Amino acid sequence: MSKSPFDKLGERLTRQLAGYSSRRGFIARLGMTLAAAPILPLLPVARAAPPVKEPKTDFERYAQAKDDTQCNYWKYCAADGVLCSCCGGGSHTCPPGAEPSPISWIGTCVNPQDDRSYIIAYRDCCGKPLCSAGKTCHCDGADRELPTYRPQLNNDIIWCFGSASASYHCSTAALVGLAG
Amino acid sequence: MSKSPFDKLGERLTRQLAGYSSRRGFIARLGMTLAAAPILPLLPVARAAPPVKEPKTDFERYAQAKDDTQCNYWKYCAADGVLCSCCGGGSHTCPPGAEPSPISWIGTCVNPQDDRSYIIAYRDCCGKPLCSAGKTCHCDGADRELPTYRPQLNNDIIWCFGSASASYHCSTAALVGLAG
Amino acid sequence: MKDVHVTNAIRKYGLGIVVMGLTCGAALGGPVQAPAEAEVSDVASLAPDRPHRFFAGGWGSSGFVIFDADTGRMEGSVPAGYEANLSIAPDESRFYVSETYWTHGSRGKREDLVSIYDARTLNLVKEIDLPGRALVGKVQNFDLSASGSRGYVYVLHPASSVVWVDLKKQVVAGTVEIPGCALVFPWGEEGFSSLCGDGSLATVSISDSGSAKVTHTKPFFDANRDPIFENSFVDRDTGRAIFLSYSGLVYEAKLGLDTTVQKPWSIEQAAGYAAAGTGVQELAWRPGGVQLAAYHKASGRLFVLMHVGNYWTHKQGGTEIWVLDTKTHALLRRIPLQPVPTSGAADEKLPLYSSIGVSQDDKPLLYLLNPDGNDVVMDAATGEILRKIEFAAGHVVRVPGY
Amino acid sequence: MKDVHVTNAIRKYGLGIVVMGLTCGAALGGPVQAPAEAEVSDVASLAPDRPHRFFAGGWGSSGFVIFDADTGRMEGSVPAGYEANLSIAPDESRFYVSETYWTHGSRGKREDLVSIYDARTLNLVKEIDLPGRALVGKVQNFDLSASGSRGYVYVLHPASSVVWVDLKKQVVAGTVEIPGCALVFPWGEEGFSSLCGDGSLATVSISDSGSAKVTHTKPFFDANRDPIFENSFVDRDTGRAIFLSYSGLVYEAKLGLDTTVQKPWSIEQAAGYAAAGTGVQELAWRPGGVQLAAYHKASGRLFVLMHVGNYWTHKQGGTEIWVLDTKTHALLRRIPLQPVPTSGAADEKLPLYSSIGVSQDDKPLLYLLNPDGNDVVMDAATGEILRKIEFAAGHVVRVPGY
Repeated sequence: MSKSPFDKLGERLTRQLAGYSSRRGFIARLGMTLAAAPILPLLPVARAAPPVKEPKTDFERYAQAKDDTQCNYWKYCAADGVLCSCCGGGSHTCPPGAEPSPISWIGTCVNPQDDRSYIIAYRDCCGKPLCSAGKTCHCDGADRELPTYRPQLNNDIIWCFGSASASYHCSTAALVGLAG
Repeated sequence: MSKSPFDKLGERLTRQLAGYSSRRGFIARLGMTLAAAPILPLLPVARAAPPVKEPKTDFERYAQAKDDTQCNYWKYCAADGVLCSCCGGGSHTCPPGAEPSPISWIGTCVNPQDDRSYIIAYRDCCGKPLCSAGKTCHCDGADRELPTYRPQLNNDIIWCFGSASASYHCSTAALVGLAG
Repeated sequence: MKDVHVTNAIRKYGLGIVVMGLTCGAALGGPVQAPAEAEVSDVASLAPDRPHRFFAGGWGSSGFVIFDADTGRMEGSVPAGYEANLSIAPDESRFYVSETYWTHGSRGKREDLVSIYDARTLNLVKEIDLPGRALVGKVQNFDLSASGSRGYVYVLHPASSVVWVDLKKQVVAGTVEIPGCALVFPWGEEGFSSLCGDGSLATVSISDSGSAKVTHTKPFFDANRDPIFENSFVDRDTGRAIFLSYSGLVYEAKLGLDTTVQKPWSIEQAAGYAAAGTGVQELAWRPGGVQLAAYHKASGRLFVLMHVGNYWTHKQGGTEIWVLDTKTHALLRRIPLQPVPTSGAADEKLPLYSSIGVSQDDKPLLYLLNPDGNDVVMDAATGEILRKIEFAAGHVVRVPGY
Repeated sequence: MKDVHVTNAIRKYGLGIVVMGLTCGAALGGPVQAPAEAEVSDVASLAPDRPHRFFAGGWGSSGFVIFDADTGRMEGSVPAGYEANLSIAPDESRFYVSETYWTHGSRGKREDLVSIYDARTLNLVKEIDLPGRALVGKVQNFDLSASGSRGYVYVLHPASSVVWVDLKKQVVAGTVEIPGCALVFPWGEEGFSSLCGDGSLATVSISDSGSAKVTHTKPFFDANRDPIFENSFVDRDTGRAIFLSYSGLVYEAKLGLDTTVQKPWSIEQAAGYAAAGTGVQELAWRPGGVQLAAYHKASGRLFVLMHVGNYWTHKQGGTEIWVLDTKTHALLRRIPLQPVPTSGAADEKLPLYSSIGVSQDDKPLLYLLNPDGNDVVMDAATGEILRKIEFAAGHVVRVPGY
C-alpha cells in the first residue's frame, strides 16, 4: 500500500512531536497524525490565516463562543462525548483526578469571533468512570468526522491511548493553532 | 444481650434447614432466620390457615394474582428490586445464567385469591449485572420491612450470600407455605 | 405444639413472619391442605430456534439484552464489559462477547477478553484472554468465520491489527497487522477483509497453520471525500458484501482471495433524486445514525435510516427507512418514522431512531433502537409497528444468522 | 515552504485538517499574529473550603458527583464501586470510599476496599483491602472517628461485624463482631455505637492497642413494632445522637462509654397532631424515603421528609419537609415539596424527593434528591428553591463536616 502525502505529513509530525513525549516508542508505533504531549507550549504561527471563504457547515453557522458547557461552543465542531466543562473541568481542562490522553484526534473548527479556522486537538480525559453530567452535555459533533480506518479523524474511538487507564471520563477540545 | 424468642425460632429453623444446604457452616454462622436451599421440596402444612381477619395493608388491598411482571402482584408485598419476571425469569425463577441465592429474606403476603397469608422467600438472583428492565419492573415494597439490624426482614441488603458472585441481578418471590 | 409456639411468637411481634419451620407440623403427618403449593426456586434457560430474537446493547449498557420480538418480552441477558460486542455462533449454540474490564471498575489491571456463553443456559463457558482490542463501538469490530470456528477481534492498541481466536480450541491463535485499515468482514473459513484509509480493501487470508497473507485491492472509494460507513455488510457464507458510503453510494463486492468490487450506485438516484453531493450546504436525503443500516441476506434487501441534511450529518438518526433491493438497485419502499417525545417538554430535541436491525428469516422483522430506550418492532414487509419495547440503553442490535 | 506543502495536502484531501506541525513555520522566526492563543491541556483541582459543596451518588451510579450548590455546577467526581459509600475527612483533606469490585464487572474475584482520595487533586492515594463489607446502601455503613484517624466499615459477610481501619497507617487494624446489631455511629476517638435487633444500642470501645469491648444498653425501642431508621445521626465530636423511628418518635442519646438515651418525643405531636400509630390502616403524617432525614449539628435542627400514609410506607418520599428543633422539641416550619413531572405522561407516577442533606455551615442549604435525577438546592431557613440540578442517579447525599 502506498502511503498518502497526508500520512507522510502525519509521520513527520509524529516524529517531531514524539520528542516532547515520554511515550515516544508508543506514539511512533501508533503511526497516526496526532497532537502529542498533554502540556503544549504556546504555539506561534508564521502568519495569520485569512478568514474562511468556503461554505460553512450548519455547526459553524450556529456556533457560539461564550458558553463552553454547550454542544454548540465553536471548538466542539467534531467533539463526541461528554463535555469536561460540565464535569468539573474546562474546554481544555480535565476534571480533577482524570488524566488527559497524551495523544488526541483532530478537528478543524471556525471561530465565530474572527471567522478563522483553527486546529483543535480533542483530548479525552481518562482513568475515571463516564462522567454523569446531564444530557445537554452529551455532544456528538460530526463535522469532517471519518470512519475508524481514518482513526486520527474518528471521534468514536476511546482516545485514551497511553494514559494509565483507558477508561473514558469526558472530552476536551484544546486550540492548537490556525489551520492553513 | 438476651435473644428474643423470634431469634431462637430462627436459629432452630436455621439448624434444621442447614441440613438441606451444602453451605451448612456458612448458614449456621450467619445466624439468621432464613429459607435455605434453592431447590425446595413441596412443603405440606399441617392445617390450612384461616383467611386473614386483621386489617390489610394498602398493598394487600390492591394486590392482584394475574400478572407477575407488575409490582402489585401479590407475592411482591415486600419485594425490593427489579422483578426477575421482567428479565427472562419468573416470579420464583432466575433468568438464564443467574444463580438464586441459597438463602433469602422473608415476607408474609396475602393471596387475594383465597385471602390467606403466605410466607414468601425473597431470593435474589446473583452473579450478573443489574437487569436493565424498564422502570415499571422496579419495585420497592415495604410491608413489614425492617432495618438492617433485623437483616432477615430487610430488603435493601443484597441477598446474594453464598452465591458464587454477590452481584445483584434481580429479585424473585417463592411461595414457601402458609403463614400461621 | 410447635404451631402454638410459632403462633405466639407471631402474636408477640405482631408480624406474622416466620419461615419454613412453620411447616414442621408436616413431619407429624398432617394432610396437605394448602391451597397454593410451595414453589421451587429454579433457573430459566433460553429456548432454541427463535428467529425473531434480537440482542440490544453496547455503549452505556451492562450487557446485551435478549428480546423475543414476537412477544416483546426480555428472554435474558448476556453480561458485557466496556465497549463490548457480541457475535452469535452460526449454529446458535454459543454467544461470544468481546469485552474489556479493569479490575477495579475504571482502574486497575486492564483485561481484554472473548467470553464464551452457552446459548441455552447463558452460563459462562470460558474467558479467552486477548492481547488487546480496539475500544470503539463498531458492530464490525468482532465477527466470526462462516462456520464459527474462528473469531476475529479488531485491535487498535496501539497499532491496527486483528487478533484471531481459535474457537474450537478456545485459544488466541495469532495476530495479523493491518496498517491503515480497520474492522473485519469475514468470508468463508479462510480469512476476512478490512476497510482501509487509502480507499482500498485489505484481503487477509490465514492458513490453517496460522500464517497470514495481506493483499490490497485497488483504491475504489475516497476515504476523505465520501468514506464507506463502518456499518457495512458481508454474507460470511458467500463473501457477498454491501458497502454504503456517507453520500449514499452502494458498492457491491465479492470478498475472498480474489476480491472484486462493482461500480457503485446511488440510493438517492434509486429514489428518483439526484445523487447526493458532499457539499456542507447541499441538502439531500442521506443515510445516518449509529448502526444505521441492516441487510437481509436471503432477499438481498438493504434497510437504511435516512434523513434530510447536509454533508457531515452522517451521525443523525433517521426520519425514514428506505428499503432497497440490492439485486435490482431499486427502492422498494420508504417507511416514515415518527419520533416519540419522551419528556413532554416543548423544547425537547426529539430522539430519532439511530440503530436498525433485521431478522434473517423469511418473515423478517425490523428492530429500531433510539438513544432514549424506546425500541420498536416493525414488520419489514409492511412497515407496520408491531410493538414497542421499553429498554434502558444501547446502540448495537444483533440478530441470529448474522 | 512547509506551509505550501501543508496547504497542498489540505487542498488535495479537501479537509483542511492538519496538526501542530502547521506551526513549524514559527521555527523560521515569524511573528505571532494568531488572534486566539494555543491552549494547554491541563487538569483541574478542587477548591478548598466550600461549605456548600455536596456529594451525590450511591446505588446505580458510578461514583459520587461533587456539586457546588452556590453555582449548581459539577466540581468533579469520586469514582465508586458497588454499593459504595463516601466519608469526608474532618479536615477535608481526604475523601474515603468504601466500595466493592469484581475483577470482571459482576464476576471474577471480589475485592472490598477503602479507597483514599486526595481532596484537592482527586488522585487515588491508596487502596486498603478489606476482609469484607456489607452490600447494603445505608449511609451509616461507613464512618470515621471524630479526628478522622479511624474508619469503621460495617460488614455482613457473613456475620455482623465492623472492620476498623487505621487511616494514619492506612491499614486494617481489626474486626469486632456485633451479633444482632448493625451500622456505625462513631463518637470521639474511642469507639462507636450500633443499632441492635433487640432494641438496644451496642457500645463498642476499641483501645489504642486494638482490643475491643462490646456492651449493650437496655432495650429502649421495639425493633419489630416501631424500629429506628438507619438514617439516624450522631455528632462525632460530642456523641450527641438523634434516632428517628418509623412512626416519628425521636430518641435523643449521648453516645459513649456510658451511653444514655432520653424518653422519645413525637414529631407529629410537635406538629399538633396525635402521635402516629403503627396500624396498617392508620393514616398519619409519617417520615419516609431513602436518606429521609438530615441533621444540622450546630443548631440541632432536624429536617425530615414527610408524607401522609399508613404504617409500612417508610420508603415513600416526601411531600413536605418538617423542620424540627431537637433542643425544644418544636416544629419550626413545614416546607411543601412540589414533585416535578418528568415524562409529561398523564399517568406518570410523580417522583417524590427521597433523600435530603443539609450543609453544616451557619447559612445552611438543603439538598434534595429524587430518583429521576432532578435535584434541588433549597435555602434551609426559608424553604426557597435556589436552583435545580440535573443529575443522573443516586440516593446518597454527603456534606463536609459530617
